[in-house]
Amino acid sequence: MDENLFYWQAVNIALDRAMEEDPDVFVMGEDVGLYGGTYRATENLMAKYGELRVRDTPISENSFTGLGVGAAMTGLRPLIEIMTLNFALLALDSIVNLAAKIPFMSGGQFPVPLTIRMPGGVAKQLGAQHSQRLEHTLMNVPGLRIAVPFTPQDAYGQLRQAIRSNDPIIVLEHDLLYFSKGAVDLDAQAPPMHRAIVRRAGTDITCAAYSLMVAEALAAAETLKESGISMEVIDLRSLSPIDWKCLQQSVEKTHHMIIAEEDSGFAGAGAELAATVQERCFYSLDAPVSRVAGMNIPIPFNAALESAAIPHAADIVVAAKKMLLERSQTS
Amino acid sequence: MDENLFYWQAVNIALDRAMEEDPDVFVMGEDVGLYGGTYRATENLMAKYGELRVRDTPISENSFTGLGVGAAMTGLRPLIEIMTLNFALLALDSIVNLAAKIPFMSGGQFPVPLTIRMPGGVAKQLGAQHSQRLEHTLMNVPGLRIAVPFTPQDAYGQLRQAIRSNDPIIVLEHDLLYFSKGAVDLDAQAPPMHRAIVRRAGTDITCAAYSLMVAEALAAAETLKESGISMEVIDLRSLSPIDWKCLQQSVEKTHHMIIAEEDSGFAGAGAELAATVQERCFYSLDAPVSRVAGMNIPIPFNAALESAAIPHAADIVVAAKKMLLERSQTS
Amino acid sequence: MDHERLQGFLYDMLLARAFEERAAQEYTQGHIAGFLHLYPGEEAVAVGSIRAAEPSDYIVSTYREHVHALIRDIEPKKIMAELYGKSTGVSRGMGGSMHLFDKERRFMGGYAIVGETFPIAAGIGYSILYRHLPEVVLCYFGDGAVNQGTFHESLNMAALWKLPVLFICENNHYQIGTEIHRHSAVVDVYKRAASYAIPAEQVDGMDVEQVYAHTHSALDRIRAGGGPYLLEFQTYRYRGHSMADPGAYRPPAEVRAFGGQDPILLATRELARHNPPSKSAQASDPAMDVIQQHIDKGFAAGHWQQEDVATMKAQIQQILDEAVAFAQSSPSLSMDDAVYLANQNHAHEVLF
Amino acid sequence: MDHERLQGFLYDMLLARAFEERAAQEYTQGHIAGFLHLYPGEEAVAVGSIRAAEPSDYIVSTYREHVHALIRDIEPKKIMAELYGKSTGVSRGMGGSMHLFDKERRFMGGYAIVGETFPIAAGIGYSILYRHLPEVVLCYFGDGAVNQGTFHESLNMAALWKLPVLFICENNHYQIGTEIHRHSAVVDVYKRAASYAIPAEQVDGMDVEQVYAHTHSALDRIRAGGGPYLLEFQTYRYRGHSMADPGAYRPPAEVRAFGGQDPILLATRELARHNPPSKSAQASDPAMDVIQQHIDKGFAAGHWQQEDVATMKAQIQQILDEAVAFAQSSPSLSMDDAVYLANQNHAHEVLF
Ligand SMILES: Cc1ncc(C[n+]2csc(CCOP(=O)(O)OP(=O)(O)O)c2C)c(N)n1
Ligand SMILES: Cc1ncc(C[n+]2csc(CCOP(=O)(O)OP(=O)(O)O)c2C)c(N)n1
Ligand SMILES: [Mg+2]
Ligand SMILES: [Mg+2]
Repeated sequence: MDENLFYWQAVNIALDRAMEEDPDVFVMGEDVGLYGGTYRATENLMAKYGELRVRDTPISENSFTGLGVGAAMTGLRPLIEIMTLNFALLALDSIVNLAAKIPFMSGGQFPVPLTIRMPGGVAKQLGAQHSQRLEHTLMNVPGLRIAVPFTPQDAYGQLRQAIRSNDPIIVLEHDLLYFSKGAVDLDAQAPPMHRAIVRRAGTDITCAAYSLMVAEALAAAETLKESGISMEVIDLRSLSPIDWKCLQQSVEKTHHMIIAEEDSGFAGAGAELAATVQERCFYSLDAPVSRVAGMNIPIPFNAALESAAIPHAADIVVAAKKMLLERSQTS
Repeated sequence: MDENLFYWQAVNIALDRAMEEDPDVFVMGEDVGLYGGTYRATENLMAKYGELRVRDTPISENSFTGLGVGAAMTGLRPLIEIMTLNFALLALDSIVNLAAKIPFMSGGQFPVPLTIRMPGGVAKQLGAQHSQRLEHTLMNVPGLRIAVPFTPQDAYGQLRQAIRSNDPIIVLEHDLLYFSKGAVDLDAQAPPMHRAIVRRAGTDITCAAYSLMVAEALAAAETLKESGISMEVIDLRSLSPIDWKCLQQSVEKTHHMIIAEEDSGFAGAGAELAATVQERCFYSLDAPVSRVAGMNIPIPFNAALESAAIPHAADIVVAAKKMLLERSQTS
Repeated sequence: MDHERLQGFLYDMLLARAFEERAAQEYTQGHIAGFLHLYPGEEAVAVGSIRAAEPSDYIVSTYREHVHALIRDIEPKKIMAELYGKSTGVSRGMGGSMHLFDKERRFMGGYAIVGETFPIAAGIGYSILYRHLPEVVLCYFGDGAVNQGTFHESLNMAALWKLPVLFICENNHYQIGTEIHRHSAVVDVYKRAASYAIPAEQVDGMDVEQVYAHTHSALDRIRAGGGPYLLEFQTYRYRGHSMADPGAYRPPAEVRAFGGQDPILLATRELARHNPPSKSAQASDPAMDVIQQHIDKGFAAGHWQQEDVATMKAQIQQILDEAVAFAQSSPSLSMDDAVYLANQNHAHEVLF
Repeated sequence: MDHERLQGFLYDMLLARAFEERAAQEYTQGHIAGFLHLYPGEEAVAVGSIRAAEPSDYIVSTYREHVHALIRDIEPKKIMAELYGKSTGVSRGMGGSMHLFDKERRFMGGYAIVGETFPIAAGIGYSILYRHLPEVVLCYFGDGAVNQGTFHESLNMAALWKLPVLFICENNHYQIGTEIHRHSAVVDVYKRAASYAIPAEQVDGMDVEQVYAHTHSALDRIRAGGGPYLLEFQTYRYRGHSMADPGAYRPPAEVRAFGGQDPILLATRELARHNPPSKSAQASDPAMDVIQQHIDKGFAAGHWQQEDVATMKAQIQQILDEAVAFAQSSPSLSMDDAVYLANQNHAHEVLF
């Protein structure tokens, strides 16, 4: 029974259902209540569940995130919304030193069943401070898991899984995805949260991407088809852990791999992807794993430069062609 | 005119000289004044330069780091000490959103000549919260530079260069290096801050490391020699930018590369190193670039497990032998 | 207060209002994108406080800072060009609406992460102290920013070391959609300065003369070595939080008041009746728009005639037309320029 | 106060002191490593406050928390084993001295990043409110922690939502080597609660009976729905900040007082003369060590004889000998166990 929903609606319904099913789930963040959330993701929840379960907060990111950890230690299942990922830098102590470490430091006595949603990414001329990306930082934290839903279906399904999990989980939602639309089966059995999915099969080259960048990869694949190049597109869906097997299978077939990421290339998420794929698939690769990534500068406000500072389908096309051309020249 | 100095003494002298030469340099941090710094690095400076130039702070990491940025915008050259790197998570907004972005966001009007020293790393049973590593996070910030001095000579020379630079620069000093000793020429012309150095030449395999891990790499090289394996050891000295040319030259000679890092392997600094080296040297490599890194768990307090959670010389030896053995089997 | 100063205030406020409304218009027409946080309603705060400062004083502001920049005498066209992202903008198009910087005028930036103005201001204050100069930093922030940890941390340090910082709270009673009594346990912001032994006052921020007078004496006091000071100006924003915000969280009567064409004229009585900006602000005829109130006072005291106001408005209209034309016709930086900019501070050092 | 309770306090304090001195000894002998922050001098705070709480109340503590854990009736041997890093320790050897956790006793952890106790306590308080239970969180922190942003942020939220949290400041006047007047613009910590409309008191933390009484009534008040409360206990640590700290920043007279063998007996007069812990603490014979003072009072009131104290000390000695033996002979976790532990919460989910 599919419904065609906006991404934000999928998030909204996931929250609503989770709260309906489990009285221990509550939502907290700036303007999640009366205002209904910056991207409408928490719309109507306060009216339905009251202020105790849908709590507007002061601008105190580190403390309300830490508050979520404390509440989780007593068995509640807090859903913290950090209004945008840009503000998560302020909450990192609570995320890294509390949420991720307490389960271990306490000798296993205190699981932290906390979910943190963060809208983010490079949107439209929000300036350098509001264009932060944080994947790499979060990935490097043992004890955290990271979901990066691309479709409304995953926005719904992965969020529900995250809330049910006993691990602290970060859900990264791209600003520019909230008003994308897609079919959502609200009762479907979702694949495991951390599984990657082949969004488009191909034989010549693999492109791994996540979140909004999957759209660019799919567009690139379409363009490449015109040049007779068949590109497989993998939607990682999870950045920690990473579904290495899925990547490996693909590379063993295509022998070529590109990683598309919006973040600055230097020490971004793609670094881990490239490093591990070459470790695991070195002898299957016909060319080095290549990253199509953001530039290593703060994001400029100017619209044209902002756009040029992050990758688009055309950049993936160029990289793919270059890689395959080099192969044909060396072989 | 070499002196044999402790690492902390080299830092101390670098600060003293910088302050003597330039009245715009001041030092600020927790217990840097009266107490003389946790690792004695700021000993005697308050007596010599007074409280305005050597300022003890409250426990307010984000704000005194941001204060350093504000002061730097007016042309002072603040040296902020974050007592240990573990507390830097609290100061990341000031580091990432202020220090690193202001020079760019202001259209170039405001350089931020700020230096931040952070002692850190896995020391001796300090527990999970006091064993944080942050290289990956800092590397991913365009606009920041990162020095990782290993020897007392570099602790002196790179710190002096960092203070003189107009860029915001992080100097990571490993807790366990402060009481290591080495010859220091206080008047030597130092190599550029970002240049890597071959600490030991070799022909069979390259090991890139930084900070304390260089010692492990050197010890491993010594052991490997007994098995007839010649390992080149590169001390990166800088994690941003990285001296790719130095690594490339080495790999073109040895065709094998190992990266030794104390941080968790997953999305650590080594990921960027491996990713770029395979991109640049793919056709020179006889085996995938391999990372010898910390485990992906919070650091256990228990001494044996703490030690086992991070790499040592023996692990590098094993990795090197394995890599070379595989080569001889495949070739 | 003398004639010339009052006229100056009027001009400033009219310019401020008109600039913001023009920016809104440019945004609606798709010429400006991104977040756009406008200032209508709060003009008296920026005008009264910045006009009380010396050119050698520093300003540190937030994302709602166009008017602070304007009143600091940064050319309107350079601000408009920044909103357009052009190379002729104050920040060369790299900063945008939320990040205006002007070194020459000691306009030390607009900051978009709430709470960042505190440490930056403390740092500049430290620098002034360091150099024994008779300068002060004016540090702006909203009522919502008060609950960020940096408020607490920075005010403590400012007090401890007697830093010459004037903390200026623009209390418009809202943190986006969250009203002050829902975000702060103590709603009188000035009272929170007592935790740091910082003297503080609550002032009617709808009355430009009061704003000026209180700022002036606070600055004198700080300049004389008295250490930091905090002024809470009770004010109100007539528009939504930003152009993206319809402001639906405010009571219907309030929303209705903004439904019309001219927020200055329409917003007044209804608004003020339902949302008294503060007890002290009520004292100064809350039924009036902040600018209209100043205009009426001037009429009454014979400071100006109807046609003076009309002349000013016409002048301003022309300035804004020119600003927009300038912004539109200006070039953007090239990517090479931007990359150069990101790397220029290495100076002589060549980093590969 | 009744006989039994006073005797209990005495026993608690003697145990606390002896445990810490034994830990110091084990550290000096190389059996314990890492940071070791000891509590001598501050015993009356932990004993008086924790004994006033119900078993259903929660404790959130810092890195200086061995004594909080002991008084919470966690077995000394399980704490000692944790300091040794053994699998029989409260946190199975994974936490160490700074991270004691005991779910059963609602001992919610020691936290080593200054200021973390505030949000954790607020979160547990939120949970209590959520479930409408008559429970309270006791949240400990030092005078230095008050300047961390989280203090400010969390207290505001606690007050705003009336969370059942008792904030307990152990004001020993030092943030490692920085004395309170050099780290805080306002040195009376309790006054800073006014920024959040949280009622607060300053209490002599060297007098266990006062600590108990004030904590008890604060808890009653919170349990009755009064919202958060803050108690500042003025106290003093006799040792350096941690075993790594010689404490050279304190005046020579003070250092001399700690030069001898038995800090309890030697430290007293000199110390208190030169460093009056607080005005109110002075009132309670400052020339006495906190424990000795309690002993003397008990002698005077006939609560106990010299030999009762000796018996207690002997008992405690034996408990500690056993604790050390237990710690020494206990096994460590294997790396497999540790890895399992790091992953156990995935439960049914298999992550490759
Ligand atoms: C740290 C941080 N959290 C959240 C936001 C999103 N945000 C932008 S403005 C704002 C409200 C600020 O309110 P206030 O300080 O009263 O200033 P006003 O907008 O009313 O002038 C919020 C929550 C932000 N920019 N930074
Ligand atoms: C955020 C942070 N900054 C610095 C430190 C280092 N540090 C550990 S304890 C301490 C002093 C804390 O003083 P106080 O809160 O008064 O507690 P006390 O040790 O006196 O009990 C400092 C600076 C830390 N652990 N965390
Ligand atoms: Mg506001
Ligand atoms: Mg203290």
